[in-house]
Amino acid sequence: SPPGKPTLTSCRSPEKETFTCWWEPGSDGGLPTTYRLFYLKENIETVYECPDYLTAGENSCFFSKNNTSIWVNYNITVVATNELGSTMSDPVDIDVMYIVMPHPPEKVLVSVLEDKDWPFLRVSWEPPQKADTRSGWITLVYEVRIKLEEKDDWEVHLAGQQRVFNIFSLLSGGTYIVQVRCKPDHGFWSEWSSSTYVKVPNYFHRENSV
Amino acid sequence: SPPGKPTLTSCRSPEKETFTCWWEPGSDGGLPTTYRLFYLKENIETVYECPDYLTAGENSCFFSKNNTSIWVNYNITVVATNELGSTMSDPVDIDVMYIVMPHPPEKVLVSVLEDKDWPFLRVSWEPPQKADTRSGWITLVYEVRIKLEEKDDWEVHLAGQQRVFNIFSLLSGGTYIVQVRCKPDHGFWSEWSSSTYVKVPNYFHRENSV
Amino acid sequence: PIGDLLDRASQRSDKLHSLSTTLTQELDSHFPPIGRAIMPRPSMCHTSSLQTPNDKEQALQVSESDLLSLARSLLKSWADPLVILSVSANTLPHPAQSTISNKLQELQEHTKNLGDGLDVLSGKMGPAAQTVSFLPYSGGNDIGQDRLSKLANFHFLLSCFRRDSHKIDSFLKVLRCRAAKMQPEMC
Repeated sequence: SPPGKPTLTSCRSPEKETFTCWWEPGSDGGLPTTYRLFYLKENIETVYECPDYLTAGENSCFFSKNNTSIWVNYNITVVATNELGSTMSDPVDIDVMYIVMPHPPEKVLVSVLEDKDWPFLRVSWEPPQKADTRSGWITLVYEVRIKLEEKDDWEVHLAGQQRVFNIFSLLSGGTYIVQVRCKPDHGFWSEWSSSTYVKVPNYFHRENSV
Repeated sequence: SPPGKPTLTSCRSPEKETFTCWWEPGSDGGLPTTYRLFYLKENIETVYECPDYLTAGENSCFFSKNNTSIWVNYNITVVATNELGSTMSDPVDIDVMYIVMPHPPEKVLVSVLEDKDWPFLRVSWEPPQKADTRSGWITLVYEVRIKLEEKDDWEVHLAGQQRVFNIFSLLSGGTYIVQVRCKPDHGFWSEWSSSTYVKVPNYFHRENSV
Repeated sequence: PIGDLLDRASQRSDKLHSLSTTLTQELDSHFPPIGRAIMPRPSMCHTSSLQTPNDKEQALQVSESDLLSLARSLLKSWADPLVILSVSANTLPHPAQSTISNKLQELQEHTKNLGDGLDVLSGKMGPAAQTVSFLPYSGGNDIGQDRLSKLANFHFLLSCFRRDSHKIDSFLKVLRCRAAKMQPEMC
């Protein structure tokens, strides 16, 4: 039978400069099926085809810088074709300004410092490499989460635009896991960074402190 | 004699949308004395008078939203006048962004938790309602203080930007008072929040707890 | 200092765009799908004639005064349409009508406040920053008679504002980082 209807599942831009769309194939009707992505750009009559089916892997289309415009509507559809016919997905309208989802922050460092002999953690990180925060083209805010290794509940802290965050009130001798994520001013949260482990030294203030 | 020289003591804005200035009268020269506040706005020739002498009480001037601009400097003076003459205060230059004194943190909650059967206090709170911290622009830092009900000395902890703070090493069976305050990066500490009381259960691990 | 003013302006433009996003989400909570079909295309926004950069390379080549001039032109072009939106919000056939109406009030206040700030800023950035392109709104005061066209035209106008407020926010944030050259950690 002709192929089932494919579905455009999502489009994301990691740095407001390029973007990628992914689709879910429908049933292949038992026959070899090919997929092609077409799009219209606001106030341009031409129908364009996906410029790059490879870079982002299977069932995806990658739009490089030269193929990416901001504040311009893209109307995108995917067509599945086999010997017996073609089936179009529902069209999806996107504007890159609304689909920014950065990669996680990088170089997450956690050091144990002391303030009036109370230990605290200084967490520092860098923005994801591809995101050009220096020119201001993208503005990132960050969240830090921390939990004791053996526990399940995370404590989440909003760090604003800073790249350093101090965490106080630590369990003496505890081993903590720290992760950081980021979000553009107007967009989606990244994944959490990989875990960074840190051990807090034992500190005794009062005779029976824990 | 003509009135003594008044002094502009301070100007504060709780949320960068309104602000209030207060002054200290000088000697009144033994005669009925009136006080008027005048101000210039940067690059504007006009001399304005205080829009509202009442809202913020005696010896004060309240600048409502419509009279408050975060874009220009205010040059403010107070003039004391009686039958025999007038005396001007030294002028004060203010920028609303740098006189922010937020309202105290809200919804302060203190719960007694246990870690390996040692109790500790988990204090949590929320930023004052008006402070827009969600966007990551305004960073508030917090301080937590705690003392035993019957004692006078407070123990103060810097909590950085956290909104949760754990306090260990507690007196078995003690009743504690907890308060929280906040400060924006350019600005002044808020008042302490109202007191939250919490009773630590009796736990006898070592007989000589503090 | 200009850096300070640009920081404040970016805070306000950030808030302005976020407000327009929440407003759009309120509207979308009860928006007839058919309405989307009859809605005018984004290219028909009254500000679409203004040539603006459309990617990072283009934006980073625009001079400071031109970026500010673009931001001011876009913002000023919304003074009248926001009044029309605000008036129509009072009779909008939508379950969240009062929330939408209040949010629009807030949007107008923020737009005016940001406009004041950009006027002060342009005064400090030389004559070229003073030029403002005139982008008239010719849509008339009435956004439609029947329920569907009222909702569709309201949504269209708001979607145009949302896009323009994102442009304004992006331009000001690029300006802010250029001004912050002395404080690299700011950007």
